[in-house]
Amino acid sequence: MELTAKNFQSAEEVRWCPGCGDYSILKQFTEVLASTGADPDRTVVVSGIGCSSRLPYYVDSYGIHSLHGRAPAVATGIKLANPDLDVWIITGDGDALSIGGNHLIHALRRNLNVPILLFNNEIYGLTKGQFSPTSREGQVTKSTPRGSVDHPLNPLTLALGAGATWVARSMDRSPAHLRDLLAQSQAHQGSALLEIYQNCNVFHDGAFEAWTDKATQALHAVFLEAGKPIAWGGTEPTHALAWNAGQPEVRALSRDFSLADAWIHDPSDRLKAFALAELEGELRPFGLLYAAKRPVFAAGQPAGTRPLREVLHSGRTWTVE
Amino acid sequence: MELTAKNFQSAEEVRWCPGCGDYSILKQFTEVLASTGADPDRTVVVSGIGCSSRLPYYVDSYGIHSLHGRAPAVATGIKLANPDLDVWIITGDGDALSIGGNHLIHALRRNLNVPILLFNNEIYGLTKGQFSPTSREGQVTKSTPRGSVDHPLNPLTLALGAGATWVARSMDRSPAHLRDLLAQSQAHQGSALLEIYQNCNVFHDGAFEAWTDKATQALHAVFLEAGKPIAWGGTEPTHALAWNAGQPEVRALSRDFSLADAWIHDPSDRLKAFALAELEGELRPFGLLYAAKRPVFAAGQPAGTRPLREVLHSGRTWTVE
Amino acid sequence: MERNVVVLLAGDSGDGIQLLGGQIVRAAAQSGRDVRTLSDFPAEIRAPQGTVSGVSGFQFRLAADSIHDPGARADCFVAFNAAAYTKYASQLKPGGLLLAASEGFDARSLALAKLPADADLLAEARAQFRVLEVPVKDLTLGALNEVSLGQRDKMRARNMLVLGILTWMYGMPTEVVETELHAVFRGDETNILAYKAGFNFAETLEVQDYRVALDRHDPERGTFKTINGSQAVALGLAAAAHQLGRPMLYSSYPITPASDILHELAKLQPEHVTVLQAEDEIAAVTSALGASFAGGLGVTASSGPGLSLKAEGLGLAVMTELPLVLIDVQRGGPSTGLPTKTEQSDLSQALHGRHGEAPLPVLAARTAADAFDTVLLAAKIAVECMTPVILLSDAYIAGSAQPWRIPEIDALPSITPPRGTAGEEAYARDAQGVRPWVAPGTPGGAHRIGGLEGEEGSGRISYDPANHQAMVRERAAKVDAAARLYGPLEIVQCCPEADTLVLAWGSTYGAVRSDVERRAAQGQNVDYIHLRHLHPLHPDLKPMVDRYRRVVVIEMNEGQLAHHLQGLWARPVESVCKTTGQPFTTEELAELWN
Amino acid sequence: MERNVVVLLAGDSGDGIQLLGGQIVRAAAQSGRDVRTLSDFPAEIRAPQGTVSGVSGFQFRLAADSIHDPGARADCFVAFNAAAYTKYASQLKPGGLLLAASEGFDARSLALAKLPADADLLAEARAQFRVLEVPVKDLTLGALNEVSLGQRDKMRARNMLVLGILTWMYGMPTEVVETELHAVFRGDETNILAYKAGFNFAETLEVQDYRVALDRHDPERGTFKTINGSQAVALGLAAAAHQLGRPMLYSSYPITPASDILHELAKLQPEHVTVLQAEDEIAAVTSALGASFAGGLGVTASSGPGLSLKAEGLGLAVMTELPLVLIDVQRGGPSTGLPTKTEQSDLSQALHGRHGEAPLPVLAARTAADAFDTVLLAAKIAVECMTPVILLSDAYIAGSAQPWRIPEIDALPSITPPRGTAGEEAYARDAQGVRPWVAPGTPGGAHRIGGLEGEEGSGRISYDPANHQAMVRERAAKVDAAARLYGPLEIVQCCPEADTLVLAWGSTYGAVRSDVERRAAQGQNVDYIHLRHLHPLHPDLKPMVDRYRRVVVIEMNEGQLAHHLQGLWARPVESVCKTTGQPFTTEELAELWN
Ligand SMILES: Cc1ncc(C[n+]2csc(CCOP(=O)(O)OP(=O)(O)O)c2C)c(N)n1
Ligand SMILES: Cc1ncc(C[n+]2csc(CCOP(=O)(O)OP(=O)(O)O)c2C)c(N)n1
Ligand code: SF4
Ligand code: SF4
Ligand SMILES: [Mg+2]
Ligand SMILES: [Mg+2]
Repeated sequence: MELTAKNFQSAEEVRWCPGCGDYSILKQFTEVLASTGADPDRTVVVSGIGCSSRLPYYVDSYGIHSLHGRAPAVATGIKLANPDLDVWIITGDGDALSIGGNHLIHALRRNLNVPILLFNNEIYGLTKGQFSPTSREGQVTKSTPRGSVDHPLNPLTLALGAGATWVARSMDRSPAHLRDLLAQSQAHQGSALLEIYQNCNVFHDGAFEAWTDKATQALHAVFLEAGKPIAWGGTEPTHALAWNAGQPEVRALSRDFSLADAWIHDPSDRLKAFALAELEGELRPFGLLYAAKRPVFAAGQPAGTRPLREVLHSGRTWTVE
Repeated sequence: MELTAKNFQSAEEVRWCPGCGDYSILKQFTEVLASTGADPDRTVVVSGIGCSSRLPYYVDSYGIHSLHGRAPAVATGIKLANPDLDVWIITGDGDALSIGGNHLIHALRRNLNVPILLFNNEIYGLTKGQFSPTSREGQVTKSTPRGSVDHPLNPLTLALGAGATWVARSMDRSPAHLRDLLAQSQAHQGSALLEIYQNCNVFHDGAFEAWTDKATQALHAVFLEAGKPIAWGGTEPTHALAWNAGQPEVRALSRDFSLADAWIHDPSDRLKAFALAELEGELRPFGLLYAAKRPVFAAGQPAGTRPLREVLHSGRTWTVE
Repeated sequence: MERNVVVLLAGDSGDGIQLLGGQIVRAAAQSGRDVRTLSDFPAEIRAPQGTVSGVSGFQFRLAADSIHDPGARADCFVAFNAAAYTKYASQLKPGGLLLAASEGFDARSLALAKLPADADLLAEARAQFRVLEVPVKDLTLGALNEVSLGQRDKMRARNMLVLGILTWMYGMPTEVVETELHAVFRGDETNILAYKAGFNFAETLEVQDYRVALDRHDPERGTFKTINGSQAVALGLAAAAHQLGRPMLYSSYPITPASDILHELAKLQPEHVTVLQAEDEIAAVTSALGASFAGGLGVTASSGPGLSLKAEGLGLAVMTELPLVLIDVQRGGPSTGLPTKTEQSDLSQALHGRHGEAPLPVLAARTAADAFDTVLLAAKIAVECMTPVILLSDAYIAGSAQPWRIPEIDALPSITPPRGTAGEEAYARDAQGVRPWVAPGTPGGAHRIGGLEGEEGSGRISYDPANHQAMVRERAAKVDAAARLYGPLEIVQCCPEADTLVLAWGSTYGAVRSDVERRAAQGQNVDYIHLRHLHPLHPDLKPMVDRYRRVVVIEMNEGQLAHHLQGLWARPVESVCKTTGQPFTTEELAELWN
Repeated sequence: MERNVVVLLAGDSGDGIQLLGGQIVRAAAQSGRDVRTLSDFPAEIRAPQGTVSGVSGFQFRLAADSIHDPGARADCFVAFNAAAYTKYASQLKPGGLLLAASEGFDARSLALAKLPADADLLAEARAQFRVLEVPVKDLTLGALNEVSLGQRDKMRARNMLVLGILTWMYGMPTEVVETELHAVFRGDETNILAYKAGFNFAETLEVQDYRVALDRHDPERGTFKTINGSQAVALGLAAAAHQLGRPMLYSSYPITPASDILHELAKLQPEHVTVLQAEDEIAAVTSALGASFAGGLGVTASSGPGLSLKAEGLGLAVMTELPLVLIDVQRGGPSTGLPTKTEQSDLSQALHGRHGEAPLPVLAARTAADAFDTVLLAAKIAVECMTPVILLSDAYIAGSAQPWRIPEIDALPSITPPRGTAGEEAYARDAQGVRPWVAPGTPGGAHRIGGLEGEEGSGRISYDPANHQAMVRERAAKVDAAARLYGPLEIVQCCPEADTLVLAWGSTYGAVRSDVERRAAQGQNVDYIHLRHLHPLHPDLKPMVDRYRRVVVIEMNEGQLAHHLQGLWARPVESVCKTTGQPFTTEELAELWN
């Protein structure tokens, strides 16, 4: 029997604020579970704590809403005990990057075979609006009434720096794009870090409007496609990136500089992926920045095989008869 | 009175294993304290736990041997309470990158004004020889009798990914180089991550021989100098790096490719620094990979100034007479 | 004449219930009534409008005399909508007054509250309560006829209309309220118009029968404000920093319900105080300790899970003998538990939750206002005894507002750091067992400290067995000696012939006190001591306790203090406890023991 | 004839002292003597050669009858060098035999040990002890004359020369030792030559006077090996995984002295067992819990600081009601403390160190061999009661080797997971209060768990007060019911007319048992129960305890169990304790109470 997104919706009442970007992510997530033929009996959604981390309750599969920041560690244990399970990690910018930063980088470097969906709303939602590691300098929040002084972490450069094998970005407001990346993250063999821009309409509304709003998206959002020039500006692109002496350069498309001259996106190029991830200004890339093959973790840690008798009798023994 | 390195040596008996690389680092450290005119009354050496983290005991200044992995957090508190102190962090590959990874990346992104000396010996020394996050795939240790399966973390790319403003590498066996980098790390305004290759002659002897041994150093160690071509091979360099379409390329120096064609090291170029940091094979860079200016953390977090009376009476009050 | 009245306000979280409650508290306090409150928020950030899970509640008790708790069941219940009624109807006393906003019971509201379309809640209500339907919406819109605002915006003033009605009903001085409203809303008349309309509605027309005139008690003199427990802690810390006259680092990681202290301090910006939102709780406690090493006072706060994470950091503070204040705003546990509910179940962990022999002083605040004083005592002990101190508060204290007389700065307790000149051995104890505080920057004071056992006096690493034994006992003795800084043991209630002693601690104070007073009034001979000092106990406590045949220990957990006291005293105590996430009510206590 | 003898071996950490000790243990055990040991390593990884801080010590007690402790002061002390002598001379009984390696007392050795060049240690020694100087170096080099090795390499066989002397002195069968040596060193004759030279030296020449012939006791039958506590835990876990027949994840972060369990398991590779060196202790416990959620058994181990860091993870295990075994190998605390020393000071934290009401079973192993059984019991309780379990061991147990009879697999206890079919409510308890274990992968079993309070039965999030109260009590009752899996209460020593009961737990077993037996032999009427079950207590314990006027609780901390028992029983117990980082000796206990 084919399952539909409905089959993956649990009976639990969804309790995010009306208008929260999490709704769309949940919807795309259940649709991708359905469309990729996920088996609810073998699907495990692991989260930490946060608004985002409530997601497992709303998905009719196995789920564990664990501890703040610890989802990657919990998922590691699950995968080691049963590598056949399809495990997903759901986390937030606070959960993954503040308290959970250490587990995140270790999951990435080990290449634990799990997609990691990082809902980035640049704020702590559940605890009612303190700044998070991705909050902007100067952002006014409950804990920074005079504006944050912390320099934000960039989840994508951090992931690349930690040795991640799959790094991408999408957003709550582009359902098709998000579904595509979710499916890709699942297909990747290894840790797949997918940052999802998610609007917290209560504590940091409109944070990502420049990239998510139809009106401005064409100007600021660069949708990456492997093998295609990195260009934007509408259905007919107006601008493109050039790879100029090892630095990205924004160029208006013109007779002097056509799409053929533009930087062709190659997700296997780690250094260029880092360059793209570093675009932190108005211009931001979406889609798959980087993907590489590396052995996955669980496979390298097989359970032992020595029979108990042999183990008990290992080493120097003697027998009294 | 001019202080000498001797003045910075405490009376505590040094208890590292004979032959340990830590001895040289300690020596260069006290010499740099002396040569840079450090004030022992205002110098604070903060460490976590590990062989490396024993260093504060041996330095006659203020020091705190704190908790495993937590030195960056302790140092943050010290700097916030008294920004005038010269605080150093001493840490190991386990201390900084395993249990302490989260505090490290947050210190770096905040640009806490502190040099961070990471003694990398690719092993847990103090706990007698388990693998660490920088141990190599296949490395046989007490906890990996069949060889480690974890993919190592690269401290330099991690630091760059976390937004570090100063990233460098040196080694125990090149005293002059190490002293130079120590002095530079101290001079930097912000977090200065200095990775120091340190030989643990008991549990992972010879790990860095390729780069530290006179015989092989010229072949494998690339000493970076700002504004100079990136070249190596002996007093007369035989090889250099080219920056070829945005990728580093090793070239033999020849008539076709002279030093003038080589990649000129520019520590302000973040992307190229990442490219250098990614050299994880036989060829490894030493020296300052990256340096940038960004406001330091403590300065952005001043103590409040509102007098107590005003604070107590803030908000809506009423008076009964 | 009535001596007190309990009122419950409830509506959607968007209805401004808490604001309304806040205004009433200030008006009541300024008019010489005592008042205690209890808030109940939805666990969700923004639950869907009109649903039961989105209901916000605010209970207050107004009284002619001084009172200690917000009361149990309500005399009057103002229900803004059907969901609020559904959630709280059982809290209204039989025969009590239900003041229902008509529009909140229409078909749409029933649907939002997931009730059948034909449910006639008010008809049902009439069977048990006196019901007064007030067309709050119509009255509000009518009052704001002239105002050029959309209907949606006008409706935001509904709560002020209700404020008007209540002000009149409980005979509070309208001048006071109006002055308040002018101050709060500055030029904006909308709310004041609605308020007046409510007041006039009540006076001229409908609610004459429901008026409850409360006597005024003779008000204490001074300058007042309302504070909740979070604000009290923030102010207490500001005062401690001032008294110490050194840097204070408040370092914490957000968690409900402790975060409000962080917000308050970030907002207040008191002198000497630096605020750090750390990357996690471990960084919070260890950075606070770093500040203490550097000669300031490190302070951190958290709730349940955060307390667990700080165990190792606290142990280092014990070993390095540095001052540190940790405030644990307890919530329902274990694990993530019931994050918005109250409980006293972290006591055992506060006493014992560190590896090795790591005793430290543990204090508990009883009310918001008391939290101010207790924080000051905690800081004093931390600094003067060079030790980490845990201060236990809870979600109930954190969230309940009460009027508070702002103290004179001259009257605040002193905080005197121990000697800190150079040349002293790092751990040379003074007569009270306190080591010096030689902060980096002190000329000639260079020394090293850490988590390894230190040699007596010098602090240098030592694995010597006799030294370890001595240091373990000296650290414990130093903590025991903190009791010298306690004030006299306060006996809350005292009957000459009592053979029963009630012991309680923390936020149960109001309810237990009311219960004990009721018992005393009814002739039951019980004495009552409310513990502020959980470790070390007050030196006068044990001799007192020995005089009673029966000791009853009341707390919101499964008997943690009772277990601890038996452990110390090896004598039986009776444990009266519950672990429901809800504070005790006096009614409940009346039934729980005899 | 002597019934037992205590021997202390000490030399530089490079001298192979521990290896020598290990050989003697195996030889003794195979020749029908009982033997108990105590190792003492330097805290440094490699302390400078010849220094006092670099001394490595190994004490053993050989006995004709079965014994329980390694003895207090030594009858014979083999000192390999001046530093060793300096460190341990006071451990040798007055009049005892000092066997001194001549070359270890030369000028160079004195200098390395920071002693004056003119110190004549052996002359001083003669005043108190019988001294036998043995030219160990010369004898070794002489024996290896024919071997083509450098002097340095030859000198590594010094310890085997001493083995030869001791083998002869204590009348152990040389065939057994030689077989051992052949097996250990394979073809390499060097060590065997040195051994034989030592044996011959002793037999033919010098040490006739010092021979102590020990009776043999009737040896137990079976296959044996020597194990220390770390090995015993590893083997116990292997056995538990086998009995459960499901995956086990052993996830831990290195820390002394717990790491040796990690090393053992990584080396042994038992079936079903996956070993993970996690990035920190929090990851260790939470990944173990993840494995348990996935239907395996999560196991983690640590020492002091790591236990503190695991508090939050344990709380989640309590709340999610998943099985988990945490082994805490206690060491000297608080904080980093005395990492290589032993202590029992984590008990209170094991009992209480989690926020909220979070009870869980706590067990303690008494010896290395006992650790094997206790680990199996811990795993059984964790799985059959669906609860985290803490097993307390300590540095002393971890490091002391003893002969152990390898059990038959058929005789191991069963471990039966609770029902786990789909369609059950996630928290529907069975008659014992145990929830089902429906692991991901079970068809139709999808459900969500987490750290928030769950509704009874369904496990869905619930903030309902009555539900919370019920769940708190049900979780506690489930833990209390774990006692059904205990064996009978074992009374170690029993005098018909005793009015004093001794209670102890953990690694004090050997010393306390010897002390109690000595008292009984001297006519003091004391009974003795050694507790394996610290929470819940054995159901038969309290009725037993009620029969005694006097209860003496012995432990290596400041009285943590005593406090807990008083807390539970509200009756006085006497606390006999010390916190020195050193195990009790029988001599010490004799003086500590009466
Ligand atoms: C150990 C611990 N510390 C703190 C908290 C409180 N807490 C819960 S969620 C959260 C931050 C959530 O932020 P984020 O991960 O960005 O999720 P969001 O709510 O924004 O989706 C915090 C601080 C907790 N539950 N546990
Ligand atoms: C919380 C905690 N966990 C574990 C340990 C044990 N421990 C001490 S040092 C160390 C690792 C040291 O490795 P590294 O930082 O590389 O330092 P090195 O000894 O190699 O210089 C560990 C695991 C500890 N002291 N505290
Ligand atoms: S607080 Fe923000 S992130 Fe959380 S549910 Fe509401 S809108 Fe969404
Ligand atoms: S164990 Fe290694 S790192 Fe530690 S002191 Fe010895 S040689 Fe140095
Ligand atoms: Mg967020
Ligand atoms: Mg290391």
